[in-house]
Amino acid sequence: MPDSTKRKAMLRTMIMVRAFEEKLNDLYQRKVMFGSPHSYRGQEAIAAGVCAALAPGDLIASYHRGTGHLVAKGADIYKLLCECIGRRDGYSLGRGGKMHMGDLSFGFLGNTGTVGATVPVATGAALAASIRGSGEVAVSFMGDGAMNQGVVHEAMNMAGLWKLPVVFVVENNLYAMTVSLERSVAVKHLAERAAGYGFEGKAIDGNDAEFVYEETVKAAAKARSGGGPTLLECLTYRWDGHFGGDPGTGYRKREEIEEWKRRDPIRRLKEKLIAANELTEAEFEKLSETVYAELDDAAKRAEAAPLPAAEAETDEVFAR
Amino acid sequence: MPDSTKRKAMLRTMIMVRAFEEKLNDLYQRKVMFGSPHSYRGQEAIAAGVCAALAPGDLIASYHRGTGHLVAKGADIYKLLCECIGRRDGYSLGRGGKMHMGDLSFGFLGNTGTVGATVPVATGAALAASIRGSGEVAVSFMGDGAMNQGVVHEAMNMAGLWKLPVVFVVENNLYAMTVSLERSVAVKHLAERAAGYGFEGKAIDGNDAEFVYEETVKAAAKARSGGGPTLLECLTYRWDGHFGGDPGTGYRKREEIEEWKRRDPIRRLKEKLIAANELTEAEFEKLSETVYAELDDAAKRAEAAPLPAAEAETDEVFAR
Amino acid sequence: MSDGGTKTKEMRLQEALRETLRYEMARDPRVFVMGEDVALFGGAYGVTRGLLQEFGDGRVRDTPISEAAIVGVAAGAAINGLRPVVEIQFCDLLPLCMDQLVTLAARYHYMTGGKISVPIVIRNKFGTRPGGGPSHSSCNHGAFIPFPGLKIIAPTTPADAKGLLLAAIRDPNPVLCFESHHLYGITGPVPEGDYMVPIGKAAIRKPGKDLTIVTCGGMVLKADEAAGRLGEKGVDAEIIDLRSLAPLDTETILASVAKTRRVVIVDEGPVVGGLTAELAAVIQENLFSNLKAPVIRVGAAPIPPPHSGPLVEAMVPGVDRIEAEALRLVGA
Amino acid sequence: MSDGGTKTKEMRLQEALRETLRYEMARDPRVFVMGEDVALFGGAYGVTRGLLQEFGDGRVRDTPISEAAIVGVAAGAAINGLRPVVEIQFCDLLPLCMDQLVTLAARYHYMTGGKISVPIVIRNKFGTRPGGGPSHSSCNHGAFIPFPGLKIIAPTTPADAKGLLLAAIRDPNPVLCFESHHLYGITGPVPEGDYMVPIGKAAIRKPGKDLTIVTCGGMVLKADEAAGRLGEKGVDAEIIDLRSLAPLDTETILASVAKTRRVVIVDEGPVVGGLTAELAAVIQENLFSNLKAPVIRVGAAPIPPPHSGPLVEAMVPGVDRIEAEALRLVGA
Ligand SMILES: Cc1ncc(C[n+]2csc(CCOP(=O)(O)OP(=O)(O)O)c2C)c(N)n1
Ligand SMILES: Cc1ncc(C[n+]2csc(CCOP(=O)(O)OP(=O)(O)O)c2C)c(N)n1
Ligand SMILES: [Mg+2]
Ligand SMILES: [Mg+2]
Repeated sequence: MPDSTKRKAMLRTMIMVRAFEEKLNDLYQRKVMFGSPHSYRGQEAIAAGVCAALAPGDLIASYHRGTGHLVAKGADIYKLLCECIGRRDGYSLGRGGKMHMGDLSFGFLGNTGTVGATVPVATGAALAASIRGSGEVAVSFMGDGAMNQGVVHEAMNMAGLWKLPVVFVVENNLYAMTVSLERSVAVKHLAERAAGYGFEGKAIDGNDAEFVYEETVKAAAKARSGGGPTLLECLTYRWDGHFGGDPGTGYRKREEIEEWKRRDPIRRLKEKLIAANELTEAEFEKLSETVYAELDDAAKRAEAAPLPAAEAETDEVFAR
Repeated sequence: MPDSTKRKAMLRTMIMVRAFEEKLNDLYQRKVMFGSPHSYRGQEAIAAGVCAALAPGDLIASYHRGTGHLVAKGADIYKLLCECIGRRDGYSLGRGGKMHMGDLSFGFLGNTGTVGATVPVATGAALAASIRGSGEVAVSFMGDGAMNQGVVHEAMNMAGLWKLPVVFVVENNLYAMTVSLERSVAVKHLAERAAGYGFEGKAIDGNDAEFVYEETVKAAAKARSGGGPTLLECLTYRWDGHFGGDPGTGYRKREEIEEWKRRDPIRRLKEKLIAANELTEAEFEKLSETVYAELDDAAKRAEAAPLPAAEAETDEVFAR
Repeated sequence: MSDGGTKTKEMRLQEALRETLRYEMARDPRVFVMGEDVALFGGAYGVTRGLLQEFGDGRVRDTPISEAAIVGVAAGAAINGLRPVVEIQFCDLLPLCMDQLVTLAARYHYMTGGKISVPIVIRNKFGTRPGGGPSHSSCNHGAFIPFPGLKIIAPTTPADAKGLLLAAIRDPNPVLCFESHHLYGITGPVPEGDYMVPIGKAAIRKPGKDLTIVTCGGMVLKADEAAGRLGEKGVDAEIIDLRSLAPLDTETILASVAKTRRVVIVDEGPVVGGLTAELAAVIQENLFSNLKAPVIRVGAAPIPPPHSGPLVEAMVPGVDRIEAEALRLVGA
Repeated sequence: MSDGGTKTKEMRLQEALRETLRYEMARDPRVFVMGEDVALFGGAYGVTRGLLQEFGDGRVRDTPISEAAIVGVAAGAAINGLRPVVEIQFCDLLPLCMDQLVTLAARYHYMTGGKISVPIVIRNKFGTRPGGGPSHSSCNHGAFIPFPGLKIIAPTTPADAKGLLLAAIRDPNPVLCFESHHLYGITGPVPEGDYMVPIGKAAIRKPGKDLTIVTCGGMVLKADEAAGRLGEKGVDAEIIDLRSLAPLDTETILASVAKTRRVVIVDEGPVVGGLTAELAAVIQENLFSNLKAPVIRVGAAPIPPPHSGPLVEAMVPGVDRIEAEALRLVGA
C-alpha cells in the first residue's frame, strides 16, 4: 500500500490532472486552443496511480488522451499548456500540439494521434532496456479501442515472446469515440487477450488510485526482474465528450454518466485520506486552491507567450 | 464420421495434392517454373478434410502455400499448372503465378503472397453472406506465422463481434519460414487466441483427414446457423523446405522431419480404409497410378501451352 | 456533365454525399456502409447521419478501430457480391490500410486474370489546418497515384460530390474518395436523381486565356480567389479542377495548356514527389515546344503538417503565393 | 567520395552489406539487427549470415511475421538509445509498416520540436522479375519520396552498399535502404575500414557530353549497357546513379543536364507518379531554357508486377527502350 506521502502526492496529481483538463476546455471554448482537448476527467486515478509507481528512469508512451499522463509523469505545466495552444515555448515548439510530443528528460517517449501507434514504441523502448540490461521499465498507455489495432497485437506478441519489461495499461473507458465496448469486441474483458500473448492480464478498478498504484508496482517489479509484461485493464469512464464539441450524450445514457461520476476517483482517495486522519476537508480545499492557482498562473503566461514565426523550417525535419 | 465414399474421395484428393507438389518441384528443378513452389507435402489432410466438409457454394481463401487447397476445392489441374508455370491458359492468364489467383466458379476467393492478407477477404466474404442471408460459409486458410499479422487480429475480432460464418483454419506446421513456433509466440497453442475474439478455438490433429473433416463439418454448421466463427488450429508439418531451394534442414532437426514423416496423412487414411475393408493395397496402388498419370498428362499439356504475349496490357488493370 | 435529373437542390457538400448514399442504398441492396462511428453517431463529419435508422444495422455498421481489416473485409464483401462504401476518418489513417488497398484490392482484378473485381469505395478526409497536427491533417492523396488499379477522386462542389460518389459506387474497381476538410462547409446546387460525373474527367472551373491553374480539393477555393485578383490586374487565368487524380484527365489539361502556354500547378500535398510532379512531368513531355515558361509547382512545404496556426500558414500554399507565381509566369 | 581505408577487397554486394553490419556492430554496441529469418537462417538473402553466432541472440533477433511492429519496435528501441537495423524481406511488405514508418518514425524529430530522433535503418529488397508476381516483386521506392523526414538510399555497387549502409546506420534519422534483386549477384572492390558514402550525393557512373541518363538500382546495369551501345553509335551518354532518392542530389543532376541539355530518366518503378515524375519536374523547372528537348521518362508500365516472363519483360524498361529513347532524343 502506498504510504501517506505517496497517497497525498497522488491526490495532488489527480487534482492537477483534472484542473488541467478544465483549463484546456476553457481555452478551447475561448478558441485559444485549436484541435480537440480530449478530456481526461474521470480517468485521473490511472495516470496518477501508474506514474506514482514508477522509478524516475522509467518511461511512458501515451496517446491522444494524453495530457493526464504527462502531468502525472512530471511535465512542466507551462510548457505543456504552451504546446496545447501552439506556442513557441511548447514542448514541441508548437509543431505537435497536445497529441504529438516527446521528451526523454522526464521519461516521456512520446504520443501521437494515431490510435495504438505508440504501443510498439513503448515495447521497443523496453527491448532496448532488455538488450542493454539497463533496468528501466516502459509503460504503454492506450485506450480500449487501441486493442483492436493490428500493430498493438503484433507488439504485444513480441513483448510476451521476449519477456520485455513493459506494462500495458489499457484504460477501458467503455467507449472508443462513440462506439461502445460491446459493439467493438466480443469479450467481456480485454485483459483476456493477454493469455494469447503468454503473459498475465488483469481487469482492475481504474478509479481507485491506490489499487492502480499497487498493481503497477507489482507489474513493474515483475517486468524489471525479467518476468515479462503485464496487461492492466483499468476500468474507468470519461466524464466529458470524446472531443471538444462532443457533449458525450449522443451515444451514452445520462444515468450511466451520472453513475460513473459518483465513482469520482478524486473524491474516493480524498475520503479515504480523511477517514485515515491523513487529511482534513480544509486541507483538501487548500490543496485544490493551490493547484488551481498554479494552473491559472501558468495558463496566463502561456496565453501571453508568442506564437511560432510563420516559417516552414524545412531544415528542421531531419536530425543532425 | 465421413462415409466410405467421402473417405475414398479424401484419399484420392490427398494423393492428387501430393502428386501435384511433386510435379511442381520437378518443374521448378527443370526451371520451367519460376518463383518458389512452397510444397504442401505433409499437410494434405487439412486441405482434403476441410474441403470435403464444405458445401459446393462455400468459399475458401488461401495463401502462399495454396496449391493444396485449390486442388482439394476442385480446381482444374491443367489451368492450375499453367498458372504456376506462367502460361496464358492459367487461372490468372499467367499474371499471378501460384500465389495470386482467384476464381469464384469453384468457390475460390483468392490467395496472395503477403502472409495473412486474405484473412480479411474470407471474413468479408462471410460478412456479405451474413448481410445477404445467403448461407455460404467462408474458410480462411492460413499458416501459423500469419497469426502474428495485425490484420489477422483485426479481422478475427470483427468475425467474433459480428458472429460471421467463417472458419479460420490455421495450419500450424511449427515453422514460419525458418522461425519455429516457440520463437514466434509465447503460447503453446495458437487456438488460445480465439478466446480473445469471443469464439471457440481448438487445436486438432491436422494429419488425420477424417478428424479434420469432422471438425470442419461442426464448425461450418455452427457458422451457417449463426453461431459465429471457429478457429481450427491443425497441427501438422511440412515435409519439404519452405521454398524451392531450401532443403528445410538448416533450421529443423532431421529426426523431427523423420518423425513427422512417419505420421504421413495419406498412409494413415489408407491404412484405416484397408483395416475397415474398404480398400485393398492393390486398389490403392491403382488409384495412385491413375492420379499420377492424370497429372503427368496435364503437365505435359501445360508445358506445351503458349506463354502470354510480351504485352503490358495496361487497359486490363481496371475492371469494366 | 452527365445524365441525371435536371432539377437541383441547394445543399452542403456533406449533405450531397449523404443523399447519394441514401439514393444508392435505396436503389441497390448490395450497397452498404461501414466504418468507425458511421452508424449510431452518423460519421465523424455527419455524412452518414440517419442511414442506420433508414437502412438498419446490417447495412450500416460501426466497426472497431481496425483500418486495415475495414478495407480488407470490405474487399472480401465486394468479392462476394456486395458494394461496400467505407469511411476512413482522415487520410492520415490510409497508411494503416495501405497493404490491403494497394497490394491486395487494387491488384485483384489484374492478378486474377480479370476473374475477380473489387468494387469498394473508400471515403476519407484530407486537408491541413491549425490544430490537426502531424497525425490528423495530412494531404497524402498524391502518394496513391503510383499504384495501378486504384481510382482516385476528389470532389470540390456539392454537385461533383454527388456525381463522383455515385460513379464511384457503381464503378467495378476500388475507388479512393478524398474529401477536403476545407470544403465540408460549402453549399451549392445538386442535381436530383441519377446524376453521375465520370471518373477521369476534369472540370474547367473558369475559362481563361493567359495561363492555366491546375488544382484540386480545397485549393480550388484559393485558386478561385487568386484568379479573381489576377483578373483585376488584367490576367485571365483558366482554372482546371482535376476532380479525378487517377486516372488523370491529361486530355483536358494538355488542351488548356496548349492554349494558354503557361501553367501553375497548385496542390495542398507535398511539392516533392507528389501530384504536382506527375502533372509537371506530363505537361512538359507533351507540350515542350508550346510552353513559354517552365511548369510551375506550388505545393506544401516538405514538413509534417504542424499544429500551430502560423506554421500551417507557412506550409500550405496561400492565395498570395498562387497570385505571385502566376504574375511571375506571365511576366507581369 | 569519403574518408576511410584505402585498401579494398573484392566482394559480392551482400557480403559488403554483411561486412558493414559486422564492422559497425563490433564498433558500436548500440547497433543491433532484427527481422524475419535474420538470425538462425542469416536472412532471406544471406546478408545477416553469421551475425547471430558472432554477436548473440540479444543483438541478432528473429522476429514474428509482424512488419508494422518490427518497424515500430525498432523505432522505440532507437528512441531509447539503440541503433536498430531492420530487414524487411521485400519492398512489397513496406505498405504493412507504412504508418509506423512515414507517420510515426519519419515525423518524430520534427513533431517533438527536435527533442527526439529515430535512428533506424530499414533494409529491403526491390526489383521485378519472373516468378515474383504481384506481391513479391514491386518497385515502390518512389512512393516514399513525398514523406518528409525519411531518407532513402539505393546502393548499386558493393562499395556503395558499404558506404551508404554505414552512413545510414550512423545517421540520426530513419533511413530506408532499397537493395536491388538484380544486384545481389554482382561483385566489386570494397574499401576497408570506416568507409562512408554521404547520403544525398549521386555518383556519375560514366561521364558523357551528349545526353544524361539518370537512374538508380538495378536499372544502372541496363543504362550501362545502353550507354555502351550508344557509344558505338557515336552518342556519348553521361550516367548518373542517384544512390540517394531522398534527399535527391539535384545539384549533380542539374549540373549534368545543364551540360548535356538532354536527359532520359530511367526507373524500374511505375512511370506514373513515381520517382521519374519528381526528377522530370525539377529538371524542367530549373533548366527550362537550357533543354533542347523534353525530359524523357522511361519507367515500368502501370500494371502490377506480373508472374510470367514475357509479361515482366514487357513491363520493365529494357536496354532497347533506353537506347531508342536516347537516340530519339539526340535526333540520331
Ligand atoms: C488508427 C486511428 N483510427 C481512428 C482514429 C480516430 N479516433 C480518434 S480517438 C478514437 C477513439 C479511441 O478510443 P480509445 O482507444 O478507447 O481511447 P479513448 O478515446 O476512449 O480514450 C478514434 C476512433 C484515430 N485517431 N486513429
Ligand atoms: C507479410 C509477409 N511477411 C513476410 C513474408 C515472407 N514469407 C513468406 S512465407 C513466410 C513464412 C510463413 O509462415 P506460415 O504463415 O507459418 O506459413 P507456412 O509457410 O509455414 O505455410 C514468410 C516470412 C511474406 N510473404 N509476407
Ligand atoms: Mg476508450
Ligand atoms: Mg508455418
